[in-house]
Amino acid sequence: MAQVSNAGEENVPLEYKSGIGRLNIFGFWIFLGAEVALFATIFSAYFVLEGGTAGGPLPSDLFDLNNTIAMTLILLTSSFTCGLAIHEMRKGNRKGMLIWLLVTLLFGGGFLYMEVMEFIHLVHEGATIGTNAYWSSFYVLTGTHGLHVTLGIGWMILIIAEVMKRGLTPHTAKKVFVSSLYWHFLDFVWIFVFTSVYLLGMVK
Amino acid sequence: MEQKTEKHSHFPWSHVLGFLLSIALTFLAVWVGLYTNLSIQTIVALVFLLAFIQAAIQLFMFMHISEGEHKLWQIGKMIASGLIAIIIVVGSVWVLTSMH
Amino acid sequence: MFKNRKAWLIVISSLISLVIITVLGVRSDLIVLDPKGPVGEIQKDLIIFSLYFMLAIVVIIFAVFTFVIIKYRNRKNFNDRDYDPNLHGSTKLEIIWTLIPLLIVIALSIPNAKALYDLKEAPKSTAHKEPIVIHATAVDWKWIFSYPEEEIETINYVNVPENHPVLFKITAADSMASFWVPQIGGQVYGMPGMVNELYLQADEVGTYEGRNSNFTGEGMAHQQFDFVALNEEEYSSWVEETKETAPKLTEETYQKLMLPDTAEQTTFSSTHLEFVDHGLNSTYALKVRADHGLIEEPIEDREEGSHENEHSNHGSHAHH
Amino acid sequence: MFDFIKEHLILDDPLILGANISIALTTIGILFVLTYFKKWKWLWTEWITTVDHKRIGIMYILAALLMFFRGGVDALLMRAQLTVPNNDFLSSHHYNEIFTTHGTIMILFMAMPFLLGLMNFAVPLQIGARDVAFPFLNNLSFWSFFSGAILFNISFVFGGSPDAGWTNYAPLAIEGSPGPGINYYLLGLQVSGIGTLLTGINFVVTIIKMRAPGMTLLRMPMFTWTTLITSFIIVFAFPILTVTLALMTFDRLFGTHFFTLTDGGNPMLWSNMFWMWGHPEVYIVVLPAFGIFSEIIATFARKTLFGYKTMIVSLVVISFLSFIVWVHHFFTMGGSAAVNNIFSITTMAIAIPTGIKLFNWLGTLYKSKIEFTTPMLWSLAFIPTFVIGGVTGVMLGMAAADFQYHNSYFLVAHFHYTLIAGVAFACFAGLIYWYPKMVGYKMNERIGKWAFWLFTIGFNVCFLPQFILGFDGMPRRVYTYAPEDGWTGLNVASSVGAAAMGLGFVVFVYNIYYSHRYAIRETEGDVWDGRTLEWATTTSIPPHYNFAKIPHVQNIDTFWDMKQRAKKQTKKGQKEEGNYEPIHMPSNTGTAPVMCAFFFVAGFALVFELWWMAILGAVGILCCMLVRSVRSFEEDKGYYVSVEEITEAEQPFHKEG
Ligand code: HEA
Ligand code: HEA
Ligand SMILES: [Cu+2]
Repeated sequence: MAQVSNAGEENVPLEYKSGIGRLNIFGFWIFLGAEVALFATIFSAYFVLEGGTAGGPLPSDLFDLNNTIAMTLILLTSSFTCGLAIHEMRKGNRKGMLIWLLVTLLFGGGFLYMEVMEFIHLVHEGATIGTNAYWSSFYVLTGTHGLHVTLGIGWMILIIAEVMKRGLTPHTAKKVFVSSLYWHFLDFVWIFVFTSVYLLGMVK
Repeated sequence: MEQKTEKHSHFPWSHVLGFLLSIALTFLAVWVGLYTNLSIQTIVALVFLLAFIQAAIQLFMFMHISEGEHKLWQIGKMIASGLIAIIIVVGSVWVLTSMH
Repeated sequence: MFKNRKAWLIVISSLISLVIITVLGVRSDLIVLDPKGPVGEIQKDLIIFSLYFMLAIVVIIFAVFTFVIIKYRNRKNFNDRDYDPNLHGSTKLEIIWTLIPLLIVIALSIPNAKALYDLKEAPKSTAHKEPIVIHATAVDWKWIFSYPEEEIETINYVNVPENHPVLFKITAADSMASFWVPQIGGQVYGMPGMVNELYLQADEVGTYEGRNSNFTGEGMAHQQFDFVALNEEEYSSWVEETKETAPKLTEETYQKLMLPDTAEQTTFSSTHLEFVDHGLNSTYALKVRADHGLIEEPIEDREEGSHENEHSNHGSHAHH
Repeated sequence: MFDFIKEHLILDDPLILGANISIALTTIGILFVLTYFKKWKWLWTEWITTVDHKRIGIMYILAALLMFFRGGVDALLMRAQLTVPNNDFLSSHHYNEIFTTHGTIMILFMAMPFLLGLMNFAVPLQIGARDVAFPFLNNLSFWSFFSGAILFNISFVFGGSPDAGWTNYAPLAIEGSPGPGINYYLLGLQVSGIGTLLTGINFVVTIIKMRAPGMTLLRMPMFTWTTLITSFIIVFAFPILTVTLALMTFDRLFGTHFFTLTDGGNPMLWSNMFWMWGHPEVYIVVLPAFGIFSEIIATFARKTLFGYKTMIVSLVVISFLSFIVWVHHFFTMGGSAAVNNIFSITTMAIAIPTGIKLFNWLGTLYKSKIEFTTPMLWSLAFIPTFVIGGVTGVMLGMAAADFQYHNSYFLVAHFHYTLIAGVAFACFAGLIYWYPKMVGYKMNERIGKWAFWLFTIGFNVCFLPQFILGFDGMPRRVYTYAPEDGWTGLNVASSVGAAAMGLGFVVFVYNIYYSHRYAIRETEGDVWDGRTLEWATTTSIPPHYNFAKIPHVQNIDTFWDMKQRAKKQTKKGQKEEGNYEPIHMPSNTGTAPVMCAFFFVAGFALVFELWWMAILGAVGILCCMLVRSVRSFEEDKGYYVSVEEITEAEQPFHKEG
């Protein structure tokens, strides 16, 4: 709002230049707090229902180490490239930023593709969302994450379009920055999905 | 408001470092989980420790959580979120497994 | 209207009559406060113990409250020396009213913790006697009691010997119910696929009201049973007699009981534990209902065989 | 389609048929009046699409009053049924639907929106801001709350209400309740929950980032503090509810196995997750109430709040503890002694910070100069009554004793003593207190006092006997009892009290009408001799931009402080002439209400598993989001209020000043 005055200092990154920008970025952090609680709740369901595998295939039989590591690395890399995009943005390099964002999108798409393929494979093996409590919570946990990735991709496409049209302004920079926060957060969540679902799923 | 971004405008050191660390931690976790003979409790504790470190890397090196005019609120908020998350997960499991 | 005395009189007299109504309402035989067994006794003692603290707190707060609102009400001859608009706190007082509640909480926690652990075990006074085991199963909307040793099953009433510990193994066939005999002891939930243990003991011969106190749908208000304490001889002869005269419980009869409805008090000389243990099998009643067309979707039997599912009890449902 | 409607419209019950007809007639009546007086455009531009926090606040409060009426009628029906034993006024089925909707509506669609309304109205004014941080989201929040509420409420005439209690425990709510009722519960709460979450985020950002210059954290009014802390609890607790509801929705619609009896599901997980949200929820409603009482007590005691800092510390402690006590709602589920013991201790520990607050209120009254206005009466009545609710809560918190109280009327009495004495009293008090700010005149004090005494005495007559019923073993949620149980006398008393409460509520509402007709209009902003910034606006109803000039804050109780200082300097205070600058304000939004209409469509479709309609709703929602983000391409910057307009709006000041 108007009363949040502009901070005029030169070395302030673009996305923090407007009052609205600062509000939105801060608001987004608060929103991420809510997201943490959301995922934590799904995780709690997952852990509680972990033993409910009766009547269906066991996760340790179906998970494939190489596949999950590949997915993890892809998402990690996309988080990295997304960070590079912000780095370029802060240098004022619009083109560099756009390129890195596109790379991020590509990796994101790749991740989604692998996840969908994995789901198809699992369903073929007889592990569907209705098989038992374990698989229900598996699909809801990974699916919620996947849905977030999908939304993130859609959102970034919109923002890229906007930057192409109007260039880098405090307004667009803020949007890019916020969407990058979102993207890193997806990786943040994935670390825990990877650890508790796949890695420990294979250990047990 | 202090922004420390312009300092490393030439090469994104912190990003590269964070990236490499993340990869290393991921493989370390896989190694601990699948290629050691530790007890299951130790494994669980270790891999979650690694996961939390990696999460912190995301927050500080990628997400610039320590920037902005209210960075303390931001950091406090995320710490509180982590605490709530642990309460939710550990609490639920503890409570529900204690039922006969 | 509210400026004059009369209005205040009305208000105060109604408040006083309220107290009188309530006090009159407190009959001496409020069942929770008139327990007939050691378990209820522990709980009553705890309740009374806490009640003293609470009454003290309430009295103190009411007194201070009345004092301040009468003394500091703005009125014609208000003494301005009593008025200190900038009084913003007092560290000493604040420490006091943090510490005293803290002490009270500690004082309440200790007997509570002790009671919690005591209640998990058989009553101490009769520790030398081997507890009788009775399975209590809630089905919409009736209680089924099985005596595995004696091979007796009763519906909507349970006979126990007086002065003898009874270990109830509580479960349910469908909804989550709560097993409660207020005059004998506090409640615990029964849940399909899970067994909760509850020790109870009656010290006096008599019939006590028991019920399901947890909401389970339309017939819940009527899901009651008689908890009958007999003296030892009467109890033994009841066991003997029932074994001889009561009919056997067939699975067919039992399946009728699985349908949601109330039931009459009945007695059998064999138990349902021979064909199902609801503590392990959470879907038995659902299947029966599906067979009767009461549930739209049939409960699938999985290829691997339903029995395997039932016994691969996952962590939290583990049976003791 | 027609068959579908015929199948689900409930026509066989005279009570509901009557309700059907009266709802239909009222709707037609409202539509007619709007059309006749050509008010549609006004309604759309001034209210539906508004982003003005004050108007959104008022809409919340209106909706909440309506829901209070609905929930209250439910309560009276229940009391009518329970007055005598073996009564057949209501069938078991109806009774079950009614207590379920009563509990759900009172907590989620009455208490929550009432408080959110008061927060919306007062907090930006209290911190000297022009609006909340995200005005668009604020409008969206209101409408998603509203469409959730409507969705929940139509269950009663169309398809049947939920009937598994407001706690909606599995397996009853999954295997035991096949109709659409539970779906209504799940989706109604889901849709309105989104709104609440957004409000939480909005207020955290507003309060942290938009305070007037000089208002440090330790100069914030207490209501602002409680709003801030409540918002944090909302941000952490509501996602839990979102997930919990979603998982059961999946169980019911898509065949998953989270809470089912079959295939490894765990019904206790529902109770666990529900209360992980549910317990913080009761503090979400009571903390703002505490804030309201703090403001009112300080104002009419004419004294600064006692122990301001410890009030804040205790708030923070309560908010943290509220997340680690949830198990006290199911001590009887068979957890180990260790679990029950730990949760008993955390539960009872909440008495300590709450006690600090209580004693601080008493401290505020000490050496004060009390004026018994109606808002003050409600606030004073809160103190002793809430203590009864609180200490009985501590008794419930002792797990070993709770085995005897659980599911009994002792519990029912406890939570009405906290919810009504804590929350409902605060709603009444807050509404009367800020009423002159909202509409420009006070509510009539004499009628207000009648309402107050009827309601509070009725309240005690209704619920005090219920503690004793609990000791006598009367379980909750039973639609009837037998004469032999010996519960008749106290139930009669309780019903008489409920009737008095109903009367009190009616008098309260009548007062709104009466005051609208006859009250003297206020001419300036400070009608109660207030202490905080909302009273510092020059006109009695603040202009839509709130403050022509953002005030500078130098102290707690800023406005009081300003007045004291002004008194010292000159009698009149300095006159601040002109020098206004154009004010930037956000523009209205039509997107949010439309989007929420689609929420409603999607929710309704899911209730009846009408997939085509659900997809339609989802597409609609997505389109609205798209429109919104394309709009923000244009950098919708709102508009400026011109200096002339401001000078005009600030007129009364010049007349008076
Ligand atoms: C606004 C709502 C509200 C509030 C504020 C509270 C406050 C408290 N509640 Fe209550 N509660 C509910 C609403 C609320 N509750 C509802 C709706 C339910 C039932 C839901 C359902 O099942 O449908 C419920 C149920 C409920 C239960 C579950 C019982 C059961 O199901 O068997 C318990 C058990 O521990 C409990 C405890 C407490 C405690 C310890 C407090 C404490 O916060 C109270 C603290 C306050 C005081 C203690 C008074 C002031 C303090 C002093 C004067 C200091 C000195 C005092 C002492 C040292 C004791 N509540
Ligand atoms: C903020 C929350 C709130 C509020 C304000 C109230 C207000 C009231 N509540 Fe309730 N109540 C709950 C929250 C609340 N309640 C909850 C959460 C439950 C648990 C539900 C569950 O078990 O799932 C519950 C349950 C509950 C029960 C227990 C039901 C049972 O277990 O079987 C009872 C019984 O007496 C009751 C009574 C009342 C009464 C008499 C009021 C009174 O204050 C109401 C005052 C009356 C009015 C405001 C009506 C005014 C209107 C008129 C006078 C018009 C009359 C016109 C016609 C009849 C056409 N409530
Ligand atoms: Cu609680």
